[in-house]
Amino acid sequence: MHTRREMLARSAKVAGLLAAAGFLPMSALAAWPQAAFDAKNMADAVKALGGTSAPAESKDVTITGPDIAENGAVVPVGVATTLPGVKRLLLLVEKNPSVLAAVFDVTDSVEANLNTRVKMGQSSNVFAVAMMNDGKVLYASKEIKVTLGGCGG
Amino acid sequence: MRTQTLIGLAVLALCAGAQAQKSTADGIAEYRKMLEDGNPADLFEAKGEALWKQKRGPKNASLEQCDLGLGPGVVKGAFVALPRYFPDTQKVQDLETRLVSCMVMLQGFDGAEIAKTPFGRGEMANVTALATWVAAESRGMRFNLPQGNVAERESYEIGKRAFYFRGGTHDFSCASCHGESGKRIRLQDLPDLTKNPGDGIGFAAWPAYRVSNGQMWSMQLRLNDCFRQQRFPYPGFGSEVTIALATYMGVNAKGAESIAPSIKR
Amino acid sequence: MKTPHWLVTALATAALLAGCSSMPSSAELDAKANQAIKSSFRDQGIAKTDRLNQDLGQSACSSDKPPSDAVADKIMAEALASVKLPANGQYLGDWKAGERLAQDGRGMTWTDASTDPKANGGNCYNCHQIDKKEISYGTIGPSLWNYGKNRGINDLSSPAFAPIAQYTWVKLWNAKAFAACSNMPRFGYKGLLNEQQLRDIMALLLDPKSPVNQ
Amino acid sequence: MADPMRIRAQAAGDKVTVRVLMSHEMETGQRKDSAGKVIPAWFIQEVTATHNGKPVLTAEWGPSVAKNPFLQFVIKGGKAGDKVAITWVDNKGDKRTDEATVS
Repeated sequence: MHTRREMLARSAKVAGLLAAAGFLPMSALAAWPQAAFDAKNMADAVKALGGTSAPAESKDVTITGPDIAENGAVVPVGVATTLPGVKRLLLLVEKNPSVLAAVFDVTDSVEANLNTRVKMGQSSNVFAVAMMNDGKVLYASKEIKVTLGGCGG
Repeated sequence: MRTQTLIGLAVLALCAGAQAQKSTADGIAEYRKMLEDGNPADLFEAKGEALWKQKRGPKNASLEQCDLGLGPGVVKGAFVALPRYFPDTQKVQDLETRLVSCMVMLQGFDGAEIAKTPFGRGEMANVTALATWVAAESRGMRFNLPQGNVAERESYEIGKRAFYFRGGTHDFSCASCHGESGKRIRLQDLPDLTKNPGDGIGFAAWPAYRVSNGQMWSMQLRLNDCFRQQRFPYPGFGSEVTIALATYMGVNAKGAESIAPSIKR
Repeated sequence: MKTPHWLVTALATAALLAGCSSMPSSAELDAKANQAIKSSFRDQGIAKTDRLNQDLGQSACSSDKPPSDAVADKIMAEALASVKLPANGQYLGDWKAGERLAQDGRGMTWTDASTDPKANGGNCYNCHQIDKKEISYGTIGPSLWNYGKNRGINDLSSPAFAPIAQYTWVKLWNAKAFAACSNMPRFGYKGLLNEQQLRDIMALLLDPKSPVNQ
Repeated sequence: MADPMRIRAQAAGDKVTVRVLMSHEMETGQRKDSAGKVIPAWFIQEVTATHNGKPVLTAEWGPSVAKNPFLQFVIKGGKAGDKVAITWVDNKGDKRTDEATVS
């Protein structure tokens, strides 16, 4: 009997081998993409997730979030696109130690419109990225200011 | 031509200044609005409801017969009439100390042990979750604390004196920050707690989920941290000053609509 | 203040008539409140219960009514006398260090390890606007933007400098010197900030090179 | 064991808006405790959603998703009475599944 951790490690290895052999199926991402979360910038994160083209800014991708966050511990952000053929949506915080915050593998059964909340250590650009089925990588960015709180904050 | 450009730039700069001012307040308001939908306090509310109904403690009983002031088992409306005097304990009690009394009387827990437990741990975390649920059951109702009993009126008067009591290294009292309307600390608006500060503001907003540390804060913890920031020594859980301050704020908030549990910075 | 005897008698009678449910007198409530405060707190870390022992400046400012003029004058005179002016008349330090202190709200709570001023911040932005670039500022105290400039200090040799510098130093050292019940902590008098830290904050406010005076 | 999630799933037309709150520390691994020891990372790594048993969304998260995470998404072609289930798995291998009925 394998523990889940071993299973994950194993499937990661398998996925790696499959990828090397050019046989990477969608479901291989059941293993957590460590390299993408270790990436220090958007381009590297996208590359680690199998993106082959450089990210290009696009009006067809929307990032939602407040201009100012009263507290960086919880910052509501969203990524959306109206374009068809979306494979994956990402949210990244430029100045966080781990730039990549979240990856969403979407299917045709859900809208390419996702909202969550991230932590921000300081004021920073936040990126919403859409990785398309045709290999294009499109993004939008927004600066979110993080303010200091009262008293000891 | 040159002068005109300069004037134009100056006007632009002025506008930018005015806009920056406005957008700070607007930006913060927008941020708060975005967080309202999906308040993690919901998680604690659900946990509190389950705890209320669950048979627990040495006596393996639920809290469903707990009297929060409106009779055994009556939860709706109880929160907006607390603190109040309870004949069985012969004390003015706030929501949390009353919940502990019920946990002692009905479930057989050790009340002194719970009172000693740090916030967020063990049974104290359960008290907070229970308080969150009980408060939520009165959402939308208006505060109307009873003041018919001498002990309740005395509690108010002691609370008022404690509110203005200056001490500590920084000479702060509660009134230093909460004695005037229209002030803020950093960007946070400070409710004037010497009167009804308005619906869902001040006393009518706690328990609240604190975004800054991801914790659920009850009124006892709210007061505890106020005293910490006041540079005071440590107030005991359910101590007379904390109850009296709650009575003072609660009576002052008469007519204010409760939005608890809310979400705060 | 003298209360007529007949009024005292009338009040006492009214209280008696109200019977068992009558409220204690205001003085009795004061005593009960003090007792409640004593019994409600305990030592925790560096925050000991002796912090509840009030001096005159605290006790006289502990109600919704201000103290009498005589008491206020006494508090202000004692506060003024308590001030230690800086060594060698050196009022200004480094405004950059001053800005860091102004941003820092830490110190002296039961979660802080040390009472050494070096562990403390000045808390300034909690209550004051200072450098306009910082949008997260409080409004309990007045705006200090252009503090030196507005007072005519364009360079340090200007005749306006000496009196303004001294006033500001006194205000920071013991704010009660100018307002008996000031909301501002007594930074020097209570040992919250040391002389060098005060100089740095002085520089933030008064140095013509400080961003506050641009 | 982890506390239950709160899932709200509301239908409007043929779309279902799903809002999920999960009870989780989401510890980054970057913070130190009062003794100066690093608090180990502990966060949700994978979230999956199903609609009437059919997988519709998979998310991989890093430690910079906020504590007690919130997730909102919209299912196409849903209606009241449908079932929406959410499962999360964290980096310690803990997991939790909760289900809600679309209203």
